[in-house]
Amino acid sequence: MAKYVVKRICYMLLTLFTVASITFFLMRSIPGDPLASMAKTLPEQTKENFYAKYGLDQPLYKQYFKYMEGLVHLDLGESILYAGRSVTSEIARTSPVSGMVGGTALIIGTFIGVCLGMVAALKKNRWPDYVVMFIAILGATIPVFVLASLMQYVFAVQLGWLPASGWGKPVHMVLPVIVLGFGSVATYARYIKSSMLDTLGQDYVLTARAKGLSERAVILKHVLRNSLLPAVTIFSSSIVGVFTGAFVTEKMFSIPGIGLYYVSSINNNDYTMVMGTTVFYAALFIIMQLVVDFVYMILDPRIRIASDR
Amino acid sequence: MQNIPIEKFQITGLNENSMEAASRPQVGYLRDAWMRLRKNKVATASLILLFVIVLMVMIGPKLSGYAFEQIDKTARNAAPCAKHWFGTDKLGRDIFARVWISGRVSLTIGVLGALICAVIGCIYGGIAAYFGGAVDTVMMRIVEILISVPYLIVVIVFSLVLQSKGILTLILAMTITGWCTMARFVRAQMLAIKNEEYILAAQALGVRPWKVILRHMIPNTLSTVIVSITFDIPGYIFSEAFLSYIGLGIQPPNTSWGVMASSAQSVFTFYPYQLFFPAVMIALTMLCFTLLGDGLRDALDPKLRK
Amino acid sequence: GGGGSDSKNAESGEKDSEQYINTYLYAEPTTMDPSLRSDQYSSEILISTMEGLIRMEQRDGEYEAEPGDAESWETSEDGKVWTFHLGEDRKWSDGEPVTADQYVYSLRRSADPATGCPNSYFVTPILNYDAVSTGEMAPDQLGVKAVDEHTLEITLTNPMPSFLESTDASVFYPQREDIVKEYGDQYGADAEKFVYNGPFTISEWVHNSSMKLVKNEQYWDSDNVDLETVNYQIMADASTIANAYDSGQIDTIDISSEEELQKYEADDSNKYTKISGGSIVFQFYNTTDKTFSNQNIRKAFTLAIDQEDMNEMGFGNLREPLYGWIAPAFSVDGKSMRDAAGDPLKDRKAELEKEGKTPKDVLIEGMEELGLGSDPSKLDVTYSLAGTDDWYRTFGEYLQQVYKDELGVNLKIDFTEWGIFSDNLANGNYQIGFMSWGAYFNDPYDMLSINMTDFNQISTNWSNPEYDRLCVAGATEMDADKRMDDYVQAEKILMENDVICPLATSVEHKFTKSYVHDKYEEYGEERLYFIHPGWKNVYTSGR
Amino acid sequence: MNNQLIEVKDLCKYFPAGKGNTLKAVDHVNLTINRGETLGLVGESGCGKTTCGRTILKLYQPTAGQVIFDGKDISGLKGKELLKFKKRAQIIFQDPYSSLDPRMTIGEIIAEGMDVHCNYNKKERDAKVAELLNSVGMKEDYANRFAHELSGGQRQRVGIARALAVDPDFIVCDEPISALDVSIQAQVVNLLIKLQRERGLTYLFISHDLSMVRHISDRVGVMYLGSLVEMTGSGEIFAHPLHPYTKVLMSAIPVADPEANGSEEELEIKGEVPSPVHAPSGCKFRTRCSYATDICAQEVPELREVTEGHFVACHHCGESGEQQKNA
Amino acid sequence: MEKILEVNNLQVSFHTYAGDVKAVRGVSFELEKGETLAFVGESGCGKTVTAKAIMRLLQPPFAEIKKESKIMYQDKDVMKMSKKELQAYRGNDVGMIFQDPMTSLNPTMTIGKQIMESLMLHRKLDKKQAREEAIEMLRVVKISDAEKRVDDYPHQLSGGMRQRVMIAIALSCNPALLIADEPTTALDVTIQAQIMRLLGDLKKERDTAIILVTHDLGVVANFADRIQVMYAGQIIERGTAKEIFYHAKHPYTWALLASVPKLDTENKGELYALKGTPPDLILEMNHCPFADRCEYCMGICRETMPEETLVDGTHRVSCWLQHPSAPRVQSYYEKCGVREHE
Ligand SMILES: Nc1ncnc2c1ncn2[C@@H]1O[C@H](COP(=O)(O)OP(=O)(O)OP(=O)(O)O)[C@@H](O)[C@H]1O
Ligand SMILES: Nc1ncnc2c1ncn2[C@@H]1O[C@H](COP(=O)(O)OP(=O)(O)OP(=O)(O)O)[C@@H](O)[C@H]1O
Ligand SMILES: [Mg+2]
Ligand SMILES: [Mg+2]
Repeated sequence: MAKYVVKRICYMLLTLFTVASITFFLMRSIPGDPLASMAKTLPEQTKENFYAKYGLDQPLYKQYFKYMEGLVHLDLGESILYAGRSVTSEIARTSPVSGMVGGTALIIGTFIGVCLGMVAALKKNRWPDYVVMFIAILGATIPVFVLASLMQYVFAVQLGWLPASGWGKPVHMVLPVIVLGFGSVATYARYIKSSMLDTLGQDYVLTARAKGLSERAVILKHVLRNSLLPAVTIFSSSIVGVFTGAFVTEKMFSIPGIGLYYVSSINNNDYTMVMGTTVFYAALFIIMQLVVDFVYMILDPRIRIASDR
Repeated sequence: MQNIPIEKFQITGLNENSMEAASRPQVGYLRDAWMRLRKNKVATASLILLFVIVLMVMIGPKLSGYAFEQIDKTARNAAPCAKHWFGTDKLGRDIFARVWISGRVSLTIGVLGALICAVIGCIYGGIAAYFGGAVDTVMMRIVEILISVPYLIVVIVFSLVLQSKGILTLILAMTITGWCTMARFVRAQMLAIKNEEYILAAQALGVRPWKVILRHMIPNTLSTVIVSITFDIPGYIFSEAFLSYIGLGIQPPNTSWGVMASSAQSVFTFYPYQLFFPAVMIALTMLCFTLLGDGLRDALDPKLRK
Repeated sequence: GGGGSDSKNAESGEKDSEQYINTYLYAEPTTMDPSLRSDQYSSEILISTMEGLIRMEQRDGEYEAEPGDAESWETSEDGKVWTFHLGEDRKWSDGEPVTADQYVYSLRRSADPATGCPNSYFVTPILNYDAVSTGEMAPDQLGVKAVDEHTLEITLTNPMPSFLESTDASVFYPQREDIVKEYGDQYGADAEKFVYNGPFTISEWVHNSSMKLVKNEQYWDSDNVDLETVNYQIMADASTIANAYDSGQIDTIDISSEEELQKYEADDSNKYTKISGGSIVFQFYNTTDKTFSNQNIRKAFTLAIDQEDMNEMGFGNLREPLYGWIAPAFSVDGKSMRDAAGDPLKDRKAELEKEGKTPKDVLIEGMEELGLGSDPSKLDVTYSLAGTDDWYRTFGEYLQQVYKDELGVNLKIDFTEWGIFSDNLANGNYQIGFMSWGAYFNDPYDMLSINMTDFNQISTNWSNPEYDRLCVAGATEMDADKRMDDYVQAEKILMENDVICPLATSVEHKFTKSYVHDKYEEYGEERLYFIHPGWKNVYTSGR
Repeated sequence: MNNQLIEVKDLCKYFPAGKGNTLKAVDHVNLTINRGETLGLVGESGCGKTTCGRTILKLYQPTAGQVIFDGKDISGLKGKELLKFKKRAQIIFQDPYSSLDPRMTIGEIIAEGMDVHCNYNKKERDAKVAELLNSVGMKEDYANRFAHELSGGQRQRVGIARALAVDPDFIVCDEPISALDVSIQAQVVNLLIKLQRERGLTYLFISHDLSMVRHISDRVGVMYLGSLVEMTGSGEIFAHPLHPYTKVLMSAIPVADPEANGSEEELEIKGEVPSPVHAPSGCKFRTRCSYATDICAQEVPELREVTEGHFVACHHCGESGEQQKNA
Repeated sequence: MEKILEVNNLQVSFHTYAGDVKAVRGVSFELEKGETLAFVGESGCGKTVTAKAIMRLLQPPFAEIKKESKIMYQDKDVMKMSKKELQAYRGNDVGMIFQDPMTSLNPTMTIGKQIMESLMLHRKLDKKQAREEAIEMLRVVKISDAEKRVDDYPHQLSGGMRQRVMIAIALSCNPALLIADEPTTALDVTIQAQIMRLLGDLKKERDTAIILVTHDLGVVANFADRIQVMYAGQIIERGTAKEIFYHAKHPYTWALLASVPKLDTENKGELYALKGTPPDLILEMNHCPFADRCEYCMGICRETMPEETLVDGTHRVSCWLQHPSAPRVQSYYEKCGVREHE
């Protein structure tokens, strides 16, 4: 097991290295630089001085080695756009915010999604199934900005119950969580429904019924857990989505999260920030996958053995 | 005991001919699946609806009498009315005509994008799952890398490299990393069936790996893949809009549902119908594909026919 | 100058006992470091938290330089040396006095190549800047010096009539060497890593989220500052801002669509302030491109545009049509340049009409000159737009229609990110481009200079020695009438060459809740463009 | 010509079993199969029969040892050669339910091997499929059906047809009848025997149904925990089982005769099959053997010929063929 | 003797796309306490469906137990049981061992938990007691190392062990009736012997009634008191073990018996094998379902359904050959020259 983890971590480092390198060169192959976003005329010398300060005047390979050297020491550099802020501290500051909103949304959304998916599977081809289907389709087709704007309009403008946007108090989380969670509800409802239908057809469900377990116990103890397995696989992507995909929501609700930051740094060619965030995402993604694999192993003993072998 | 004529008790022996005569009518797998799909009312309804949408996409733009790209200063942001059934947009263009024109691109892109990603994903995931070991490790690392490199940057670079624009470029840009998630998903599914004995049987027969993947592993993951595909379709419709905005997608004046929807985004509180129609089209399409996908899943899954 | 005792605002009665404003910023300010900041958001904050030599303010519809740290100033005969006399009561938020040294330090720091100041544009007129910025001279050779503790002397390379106005810019704010040294890289990155000498200080800066300004009691003019706090929230989305404004979460809003404009105009609880613009949008042609090297073709493409129609269809009536290169906001010594120069494009259109020709005829003429046949629909023209959002797309579609209707041309539209766009421009890899340009300060030279031969910021690759001469002459001319004349002549040359087609000026449409007031220039009236008032003069009444 | 079609020498197949353990599924097995012969392989569930069969067919890479097929060592085979081998050596799977792809028609399933090995056009192919179906006693119209439409016996026959499709010389029948009911078992066994007669096939017949094995085999090998413990002619093994394990096995065969019940002494076997990961030292059966002595724990018994053609791996089988009870 | 189960005219249909599969067609039988009743018959003849129907495990809407059917368990109508009653009935009164041990256990639950589940439910044991009891049950089914094995997952066990776990689950609540659906099919002979012995002990000690579904005639011969031979959803012959084995009257039963290789059959000789396949259960059947495969088929066989006739004692058979007018045919035994008992 330990060997397995070490192996995975080595792979992870390799992957991170590759991701960082690819991103580095891709980033630099795009015309434009941090100054371009100002879209204003700057004296040549000013530009050169600016580049020199951030080492952008050096040959690309040197910049690359310098960056990689920093990366090895876990030094992601300093943001170009936001003078005086280290990328590491920015990520450390923004990612927990995203994590909190997104995580809450994911947990609540997944929970509701799983419940709805169960209902849909159990009442297949009856009205609850259709209602859930409807929700799932809404979730996938209503653009986030529409949902967010509607929520703001209803709960902030009309009812005045909640602030339209902002960050700091727990009430600020309500709307974004609803908006973000809706997507999870839709996704998980569908996945759970389909995997649950598979599970319901399994023989061991019959065994459980034959034991005299109530239908509730059969579903909760035997069907659900086995139906969750496929959902766990997509969970790793969902977790990363919390950080990357929430950018519209963060923008709409003025949440100082990492998603918004990421997009703005790409738009502003804030190289170090983009690189840092990418590396962070990649690491997160890979770690999450590792975690999910372990969760999978916990949930599914068959896999435990397989990986042991 | 009633009286039965004695001749009836003549032993006639076994009747080889009639032995298997009483079997079910023969139908092929696909025919059978098709039949069962047709028996599924919901799936049939969505098939019909889909057909209607496709039909409208073909003839719809002609029906309203307005050209989809014709701007009209006098009719900006007109609400749905007798003249403009679905209203007009901020340049006074007829939304009815535009919605159907958009459908051409969106349907093509949505379906094609999802299908292409599914195909690539299936093949890639299949290869990784089939060979396992180092091949799997390397292939999955590649997928991880592709997923991790920021899509926005990839697409921008892509647009620079590929100077040509058009639907092909668009599909390429959409699928360039889009297949990765599918590949991961398919791989997980296939790992489960990889150890089925029919795979081993094919190996014993010396069937080539790619054929095993193509003929055994992919068809047997199809039912779950279908669900994913139906889920991906709206995703691709929306991401087409995104790509169109960064200049990679369809070129103006051509338009799509995604573009129309994003376009209506800034004014949707004022002119909700500008968002409503394209959004409803996307939702309807997804609904159809979802229900159809569910129907297909049931129809194609031999396990469900026990 | 001096105090604010002569308040115009008498009718609105009692000031509220609790004085605060809630407002928003579109994006996170990059840094408070005046030498390193480059964005408008930090500028907005610095205006209220820092004090420069002067404050450009609006008084009775006129630009006026009000005293800032400088109580008075004078310029030498040749217009090259400026002397500023700093008030002795000027203090930093930590109680330290403001001195001329700090100004000198600040300007040297910005000019120093080691700083990498992206914002040194304003410093360029100062003597020896060029040599300092390349490292040929030490920063202390820059033409700034502290004559004594409260006297600052700035020497320019050339005379510059508009120099005083330009010192309103944030690079001219004083900086404290001790603070800069203390915080090093982090200087200005956080509320507490900075020191203020303006009406407010930043008391809280939650990055990417919110900022809280509180009244600076050390400020020399704090008696005239009413607001106790200003709360900024960072809001990047238009509909969020509208919802926040509607729900009373914020007190001001800059609207971005004509629908909002109509909506808020119809509502009396708002005051509408229109600030029409120094920045303009325009299209321009690549004169090295085969097709657009032909002036007739350029002319056709220019004259086919109906600025009025475009403003309505393309800009949603949020801008104002523009028929010359210089926006109406620019003035020379108080006189509007637009008034003096008229509307060259209108004249050219009228002329063409008089000749009985349409732009299409001109186009065909041009095509025939180039041997491109006479069928405009066969003409291959790509219009490049430097933006990828919905607005650009719709605008492109509008252009396609316009050119199809007017010229019969099937236009292609190319959307790219700004970086790629400017790259294409620099490589001459475009035909028609669309851009906006904003001037830093109220001098037509600021706008005219970008078309000069060596400047080449807009890669039209057009060059005209006479134009170049007139621009420079105007900029260094101390006589106002002569200056105006030079500028008008220069613009005329530009327009007659059809290298650039001005389309519209920007207009800011600002709404404030009715309880928000300004002591000097009440909200709800038109405002001048090159004014950055900040929150110094604002109070609320009747909230 | 050499009469031996297959010679298995010291074949081992170990699976990694986690935590550095290995699972010795097949452990030093030696056997030969002559042309046209049926070798029965019996043994408890999990003793490595399937693994042995699959390793012989190179479906699993052997850990050690050699399989010589028709004079050639198969371990080095690659590409064309390997394909040729696969054409000659086929397998019928234990489970007729999971060994047929649920999404293929019977015709496709049967033709799959032909597509690999023979260049038939469509017509020939269909004809061949029909012929194969007939030869396994099914009508040709089954070609268009799906596995789930067939009964277990029919499925197993499809499995047989699939193996026969490539005209093999040798078939590993991996418990081809254990999932079938009696009346169908008879069909399948009759079919196998018929095919052997007609085509001179060689079988490795794996099963734990001893009466069937006796019926079909010429010789029978008995496996216990990965090792071959006894091997002899099929009549002999039933008449004179020598290894204690074989004896137990024989006595456990239920006879389809209510009267026979209890008439014969049933030997009960003690304990559970030890885990193949931690197999006992020496003789693997010693933990459950009533004759076990010290030597059994120390030395691995060799498979030796006790009487002519009768091999047994037991320390306590003297020439006389009877265990010498230790004091 | 006390009657424990009575099944009357059981009819089960499955609704499929192809049509209604009438899997069980009017099966009636009774079962007494401590008695072992074996169901034998070809695969697909409806044995499992009958068993599941008794447990009421067939799920509507796909499966339908026809209204005419009546299943009485100790005078309670199973078909009319409430959810509560049904829960007690299943597992507590009636235990069931499923056919396929590979798929019948929940792969993500330890076997211990799976056994404990019903113990806690029916015998109201607490966790600890239930665990003890589960270990005890594992011992009863002869799983060595029961204390350790109790925490294993199904995939860690061999097929035989899994089947024994299934049995342990079924036995855990001392059911009065045990339905064993091919409990030993997946097992090898030694384990099969152990399990059959186990069931035998159970029968003796607890007086459990057992319905044994199998097609292994060897097992049946050794174990069953009464045997019912099923074919195409119907019972075609029934009687005590001896009656069936020695005096079988139905040609299908003969075929069944003949297809088992005897110790004295010739090596590689042809075994008796039935030709053809059983009828498609979608079809309506108004004549003898075995007619098409029957060597002794007569005209009447293809026209009218034979009635069940009493041969003697408890031995009944549904075959026209029993009709007085029918010719006397040589039975399998007579043909093979096997001695008849008694
Ligand atoms: N692919 C594999 N990986 C790991 N272990 C395996 C694998 N295949 C078989 N084994 C193990 O090898 C041993 C022998 O298995 P095998 O399937 O050969 O037994 P068998 O004699 O065919 O049993 P049965 O009669 O149940 O089919 C078992 O303990 C099994 O768990
Ligand atoms: N869910 C179902 N849907 C449709 N038909 C079914 C279903 N379950 C069983 N059947 C059909 O009912 C008939 C009886 O099946 P059953 O499982 O009872 O057979 P069995 O006698 O137990 O056979 P085996 O010995 O193979 O287990 C079969 O023809 C089968 O195809
Ligand atoms: Mg096996
Ligand atoms: Mg069954």
